[in-house]
Amino acid sequence: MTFDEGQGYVVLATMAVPLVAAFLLVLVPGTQKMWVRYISAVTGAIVCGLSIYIFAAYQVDGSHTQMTLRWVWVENTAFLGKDGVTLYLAVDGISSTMALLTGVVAFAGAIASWKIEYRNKDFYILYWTLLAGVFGTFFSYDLFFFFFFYELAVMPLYLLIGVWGSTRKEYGAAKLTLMLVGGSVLIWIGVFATFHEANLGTFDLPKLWAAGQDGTLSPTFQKTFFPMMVIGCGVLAALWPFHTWSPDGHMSAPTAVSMVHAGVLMKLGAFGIIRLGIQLMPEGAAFWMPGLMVLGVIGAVYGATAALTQRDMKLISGYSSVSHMGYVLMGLATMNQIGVTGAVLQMFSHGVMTALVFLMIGAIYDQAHTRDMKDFGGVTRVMPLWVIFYTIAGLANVGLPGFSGFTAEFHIFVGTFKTYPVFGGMAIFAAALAAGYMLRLFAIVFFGPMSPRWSDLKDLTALERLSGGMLIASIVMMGVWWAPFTDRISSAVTLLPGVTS
Amino acid sequence: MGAEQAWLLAAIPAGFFLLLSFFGRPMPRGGDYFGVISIGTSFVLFFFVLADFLDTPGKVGPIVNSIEWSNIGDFHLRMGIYIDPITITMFGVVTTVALMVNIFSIGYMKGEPRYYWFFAVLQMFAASMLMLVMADNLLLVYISWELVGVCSFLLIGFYWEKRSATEAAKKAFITTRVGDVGLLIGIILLFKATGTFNIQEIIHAAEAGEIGQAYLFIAVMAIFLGCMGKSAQVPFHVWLPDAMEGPTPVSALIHAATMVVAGVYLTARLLPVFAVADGALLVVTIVGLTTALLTGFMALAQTDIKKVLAYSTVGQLGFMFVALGAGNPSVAMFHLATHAFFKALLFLGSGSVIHATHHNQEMDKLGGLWKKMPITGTTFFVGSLALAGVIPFAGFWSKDEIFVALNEAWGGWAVLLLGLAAVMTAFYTTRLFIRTFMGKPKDEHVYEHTHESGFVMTGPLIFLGILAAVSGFVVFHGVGKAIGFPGGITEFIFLEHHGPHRYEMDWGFAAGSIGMATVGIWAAAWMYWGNSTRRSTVLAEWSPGLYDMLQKKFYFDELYQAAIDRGVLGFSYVVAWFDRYVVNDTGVDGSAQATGFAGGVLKYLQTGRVPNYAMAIALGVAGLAVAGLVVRG
Amino acid sequence: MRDYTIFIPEYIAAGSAVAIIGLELFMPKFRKDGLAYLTALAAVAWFVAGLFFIGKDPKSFQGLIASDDFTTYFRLLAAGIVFVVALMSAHYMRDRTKTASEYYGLMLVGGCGMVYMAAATELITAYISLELLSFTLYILVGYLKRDNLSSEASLKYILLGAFSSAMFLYGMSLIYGVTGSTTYAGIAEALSGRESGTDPAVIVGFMLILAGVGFKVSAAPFHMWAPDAYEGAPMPVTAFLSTLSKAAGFALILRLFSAAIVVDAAEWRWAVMVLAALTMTMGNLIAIQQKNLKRLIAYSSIGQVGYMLITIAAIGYGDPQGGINATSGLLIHIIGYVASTLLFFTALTAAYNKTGRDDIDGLKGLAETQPFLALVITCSLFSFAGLPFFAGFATKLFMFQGATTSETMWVVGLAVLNSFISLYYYLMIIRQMYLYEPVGETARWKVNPVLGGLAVALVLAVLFIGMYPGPAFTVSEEAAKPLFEPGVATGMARVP
Amino acid sequence: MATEVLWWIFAAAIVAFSAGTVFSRSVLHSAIFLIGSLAGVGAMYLFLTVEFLALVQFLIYGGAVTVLILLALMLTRSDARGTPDAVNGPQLPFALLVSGGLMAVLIGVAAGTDWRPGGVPDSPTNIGIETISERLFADFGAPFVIASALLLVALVGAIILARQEEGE
Amino acid sequence: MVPLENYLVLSAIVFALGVYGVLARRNAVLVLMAIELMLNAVSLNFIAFAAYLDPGKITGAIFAVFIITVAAAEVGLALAIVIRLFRNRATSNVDEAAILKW
Repeated sequence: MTFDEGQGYVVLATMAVPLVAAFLLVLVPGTQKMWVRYISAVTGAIVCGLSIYIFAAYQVDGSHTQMTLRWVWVENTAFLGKDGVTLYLAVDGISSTMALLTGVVAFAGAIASWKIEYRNKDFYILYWTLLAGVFGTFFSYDLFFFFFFYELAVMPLYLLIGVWGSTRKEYGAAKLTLMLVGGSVLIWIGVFATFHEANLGTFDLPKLWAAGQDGTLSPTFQKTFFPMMVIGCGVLAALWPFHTWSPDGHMSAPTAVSMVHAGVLMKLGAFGIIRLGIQLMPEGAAFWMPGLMVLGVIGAVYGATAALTQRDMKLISGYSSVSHMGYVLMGLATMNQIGVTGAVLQMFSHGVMTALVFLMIGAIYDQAHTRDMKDFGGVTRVMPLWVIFYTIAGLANVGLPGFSGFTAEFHIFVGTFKTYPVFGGMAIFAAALAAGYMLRLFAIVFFGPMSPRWSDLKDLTALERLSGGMLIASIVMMGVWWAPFTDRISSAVTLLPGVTS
Repeated sequence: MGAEQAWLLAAIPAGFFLLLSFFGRPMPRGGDYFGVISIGTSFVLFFFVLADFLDTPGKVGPIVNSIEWSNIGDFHLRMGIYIDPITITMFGVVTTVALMVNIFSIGYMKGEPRYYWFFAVLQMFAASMLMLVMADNLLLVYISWELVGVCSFLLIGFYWEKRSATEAAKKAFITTRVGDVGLLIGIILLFKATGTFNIQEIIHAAEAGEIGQAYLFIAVMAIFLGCMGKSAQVPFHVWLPDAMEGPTPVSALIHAATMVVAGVYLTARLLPVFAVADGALLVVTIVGLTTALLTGFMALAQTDIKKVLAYSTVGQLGFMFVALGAGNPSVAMFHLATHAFFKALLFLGSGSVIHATHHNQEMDKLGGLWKKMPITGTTFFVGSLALAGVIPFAGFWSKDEIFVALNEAWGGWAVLLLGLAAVMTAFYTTRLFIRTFMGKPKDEHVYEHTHESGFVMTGPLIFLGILAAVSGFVVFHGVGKAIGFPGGITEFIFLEHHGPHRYEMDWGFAAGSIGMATVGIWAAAWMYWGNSTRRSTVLAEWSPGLYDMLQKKFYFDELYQAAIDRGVLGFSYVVAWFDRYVVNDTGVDGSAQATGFAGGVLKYLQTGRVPNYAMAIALGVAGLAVAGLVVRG
Repeated sequence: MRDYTIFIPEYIAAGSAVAIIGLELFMPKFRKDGLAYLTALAAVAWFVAGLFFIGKDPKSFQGLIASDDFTTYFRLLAAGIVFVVALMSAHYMRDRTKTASEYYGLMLVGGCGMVYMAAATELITAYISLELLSFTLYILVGYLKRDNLSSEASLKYILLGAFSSAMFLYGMSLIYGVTGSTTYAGIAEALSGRESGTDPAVIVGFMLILAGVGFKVSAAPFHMWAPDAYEGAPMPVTAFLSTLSKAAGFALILRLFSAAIVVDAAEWRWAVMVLAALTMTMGNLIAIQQKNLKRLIAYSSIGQVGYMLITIAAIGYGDPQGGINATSGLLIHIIGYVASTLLFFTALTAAYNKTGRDDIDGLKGLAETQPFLALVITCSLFSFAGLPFFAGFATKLFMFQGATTSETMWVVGLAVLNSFISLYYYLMIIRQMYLYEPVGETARWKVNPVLGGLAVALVLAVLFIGMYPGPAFTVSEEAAKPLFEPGVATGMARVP
Repeated sequence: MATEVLWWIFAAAIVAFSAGTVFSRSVLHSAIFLIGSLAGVGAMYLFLTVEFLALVQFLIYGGAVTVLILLALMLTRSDARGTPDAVNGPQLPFALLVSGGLMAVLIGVAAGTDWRPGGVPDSPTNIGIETISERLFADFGAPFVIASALLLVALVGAIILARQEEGE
Repeated sequence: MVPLENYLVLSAIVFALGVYGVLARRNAVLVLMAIELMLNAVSLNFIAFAAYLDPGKITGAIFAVFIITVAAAEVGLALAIVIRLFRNRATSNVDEAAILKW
């Protein structure tokens, strides 16, 4: 028995469990708030466990695509030929890493939302729907379903932010949703064009990838539509200058949504660039990657610079996300093995550390109802654990060795230097700016004399500790021993067309 | 235990860090004994490593032990240790000083809040520093380098309730971080050229001329930038004096003896690469000289004991860089070691004073303390003599070596400049000692309550005092041999690159050194001996402007403040404004509003009147027909 | 060849119509909502009768009316729409009118009109069927005769309808003049027999026909009646208008354009594309500014028409296979669109019966007072917007994919962009329901079980189509095939 | 020759009556002009030798429709004599422009099209009533049936809409 | 004899006049009358084509029959609606029936 057999159902389950949970929650009466929480916690645990399994069971030396599952959906109808639309789920090294990220963040977010009282049933329904979309996108090997899940992941955000958010939530929610959907519009056009141009009558991604490589998708076509795909996905990845939903959206979003959004959803964008950009249109990628590199560098420096003078803690993280996703884009744009691997590492790393940051911000905001740094000071006295957790997240953010941020950024820098030394230098400079804004936050919020106003702040609850502890474990794991990650990622990256070693 | 297991030196304190930080709080006395045990173990292990190293049969060679860390395609990353005499020297210095500081802290930090946390971070610091010096590749160097920086940040900011401590911690971290940008760039540039992070392989590649000159120069300069940041060389020196906000034992450990010498260590480690790059050594020399001179001047006018020592530290690091610039890593390492001992001594001594006087560190309020604190006073006196370069204390020998090496490499002008720095060193050291320990007390109230510290604090002082007094003698062949180094200590240090070389006293230089020390001491004594304040203000009277400038440290801080405020933060405000108003409000919201506005205008086409609607239909028909005739007809 | 059996389903419908009208005439006390259920029953019978025609050999009635899968498709659709709208109307009409039998009867007759529009293979028949449907709609829109808005809407509709059908007729007369025939096959044959299609009469004739059918489906700039009529009409009639009348318009367009004038597609396909672009842009942009829900849906459906028109242009650009692709895309989207629209109006009617408000603000806080309806409305709006899990995603995607040719690529892009704009105003509605507290009474209230059950069924349908579009897509393809079989059309587009 | 002259006279009359219908200030006059125009068109059918349709035209249009229109005019105006009916002021010039343009296009189409490649006969062929009835009942049964439904719908609709309810 | 084009031109003129009437008149009944003019023009077209080009099948004439039928029914229905509006609103001017807009 080969490894693959039977494993596809694990992938399916990982995607389906959140959906089943959402459906179950529909049936639970809204007044049973504790039941809602228990169901969600169990779902989170299952999903997390399954995703860990997927990550662990992925065989580095095995075939590129593992744990496949194929169900024919629609075929041999009208323009659809054989395998027209199939529910084709599988993982490769990149998506197994992303699955792990999603599982951990999903569980952490589910626990972190325990405190929600107001219509928590609806909240969790939307939350699990969103996560099903995220998992689905990571696992989809079919363009139709890729896009399907991509949209599914964006859809619930409006309500999640609009109903449970804070601080200009309507504006933030509307802007975020519209910009993200605006991005997916471009992808959509790209999907049509690709299907038409390939003329294979199938949305099967491997076949389309093959078409992209053997020239069935003509170079002109690829050069025309690559920017569309990349900008479309790039909006979700906070590609400069399409990033402005990030600060505002994160500012408005409730804790768990910020965690999942910054932690996982933004990665969908970068993942899309790999799947629909690099893999689908290698010629276009070769032609346009310098441009992406420039935008990535601008984003990295710009985000870090703008974060330097923000006062709202979430805004700082919002801008720092722009900066860090800028690194991801740079890593992808290097088109060499180390750089692209670094980009995926950074996707994971930024996911967990940002989730941790937002978890921490949420923990204090729930009590203090303000996130303005100037309001705080000396919080360490009352919330030492909070400070430690936040510090770890912050230091990971800064790219401190021993934490995941360094591992990822380091690979990206190395990759970038191979082709674009000047940009690499600028990126490293941006990393130094990160120290600037992070330490500024530490200095203002954690340290200094404490205002008596905050004397009754409570430290992290047990659930928040659990949630944060998982994230910290991931951060440290990748920061200290990154071989499990790089092995998986590079096994997939090696096979990306156009990626040099 | 063999030298291959030297990684245990770092692993043990790291383990204790975890132990203390998780479980230290409820432990009796915050688990401070674990600190001593942890570093003590490392200290003992150091001797095992040393013995194993010396016992290696045949030619004494470096010991390498590495494991594969990660693979990306054909990029194999290995992590491992590399033990050579430089490493072992650093082992000795770090473990010794760290142990002393740990012991000292038990007394000094008693009763402080977060007592356990202090010890925890000290362990982490020791672990990182030890890892730094035994790393066989630049990546690991960088990792430990940053961890050291974080520990420094945590320790400087230990009294986080004080704004000034927080600010100092932030400043230290960010300033060094700026240097680290260079370091990382340099590391990656070297990697790009050689395809490896392994230090020895890089050195071989550089020596084999595989890297272009200009490229190599840029790379090593970038790395040197990191070294300057960490070792607080001008213009990155500003963080070190501020770092004195940390608890004094920390100042002794981190900001005098170990962490700040990481830059020196790394430059020494990579000196063969520097040597290949034309001009790199000259830059190192100039930076070292400038630092030694400028900080010498700055130290002249300081009144805070620890600040004086801080500037002195920066200056002495300058000396070490000068030695490196002269292409002589062994001399630099020698000075590094002696300096570590006597500077740790001085700092701990000042800590003892501060502790005894209830946190008074202004010279203006002290005086005559020798009587009250005989042990502290005596050891401090020894340390001062070593710093001032008085024969036969440790500092004399190492400085003398630097002068010799400098003369060989760059000639007289450099020696003269460095000599001036040495004179000033002697001057401010003497001034510091006289004003603190001699004369009459300037503040009776403080004086009344002063008492000698307990043995847990004076013990380390005595131990370090002995080292400060005698450690210089190892320079003599015979001494080295006597304490167990086959072939003498020089042969040990000068392994590989320079070949066996016997130290010989150059009496000319020695006389010069002695002369400089004497001049400095005499001048200070002339100004500050006795209780007359008339002479002590001679400079301030002669040129208030110059004095002010010295006191304000050549306005470096103000300059930086302005540059950061106006430059970086200003730019950040511009970017934030741009993001808010141009990208967001105009670009994103603007397009949304434009769409909405278009809808708002277009909807008025819908007038509700049938004739208008019919008109639209008719127009549509006519338009289509005409267009059709024109297009197709 | 007069095979009267091919009309059996319509006999059922029309017969039921007469019976229902007669029933009330003779039993004035008969419950008015009972009439609705009778109508629904008739629709079911109609539907079931229609099922027997699936996959039968195509039959023709004197060459004027074809009974093939395409017709059957619209037959079933008409029966389904009538069924849903009748149930939707039950309480609404009971509370607002004195007599309702004509209402239901007209609805059934209108459905027959749609079937004939789909079935007609000849201009006269098509025209008469079109007028049959239009007449019923004129009356239905004005059915609340004491209502100012209703009668105003009706007047506008009939005046403009007559005006545009005059245009349509003039166009037909020109085509007749050129081809000497009114059957689609004859027209196609004559057109392909001509050396060139660039005669002014042909071009202007096409344009006038385009204007006529454009009016029917409310394509800009012939769309202006639609918002007014939608807003003025009784709510179920609005649903009827936006589903049945649109579907019927496209049925006619599809048959006419693919069978008759596709030969000279080069003369009209660009115009269809321009109309499509204009329509979707106008509809979506103006919809942003709407306050009234019916009006908003009117504009939104205008936007949808814009998308659908692309497929018509794509038929002009494609070979027969491309035509089948595009048509089946359009047909599946019609299913999805109809289902979503009916879902929306079912929920809205339920809310309207309770609150009496049909503006967006009236939905404020609906998620608190009636979460089920809020969820249903959200589902329908997400389906309109083309979000996954709902019918709109799959159907719109298939439609656009079917309509994508190298030449129509830019309109498809514009359409996708437009569906993005549309998301904004759908979100506006969702915002009212979910983000705000209800004004006034905040207690929960119960939904009428019939409407509730209908909504559940429609939600399931929308979800089913959205998640497993295969069956619907196969059906659509089967329905599309007869249009492009050799012998029906004499050929495809001349190469321009 | 005589037919031609007569044709031109009738054509002119039709145009004049039609213009009168749409330009006349009085609704009543308009209605009367309309009768003239419709009758003129009926005459044209005679020229085209479709006597049956001419008859239909006279009866249905000249009779029924115009009576209906006059009735409606009476019902919807307070003074039956008809005050001048103001035209749509602001749109007037555009209306002229557009309808003029449309006229130009349609005339261009009429004149510019090669209606039958082989050439158009000079005169119309006589269309007998038998042909019409045969075609209508034998070949166009389907639209005929649908048209009956349509008339029924119109009937029902007109009744329910115009019927006065209690309370009005 | 009178050529076909004459009828067509005449029809075009009458049609355009009808269009003008629809665009320019306020009274709903007059608008209807203008539409009748347009329909007449169309019928004329059809019959002319039938007589000149299609004497055998005379489809155009049949079409005209249907047009006349539909037109008559349409007038009846439309007038009922006009009267309905007049009862509700006391006006039959189309531009005054403009509550529904924007």
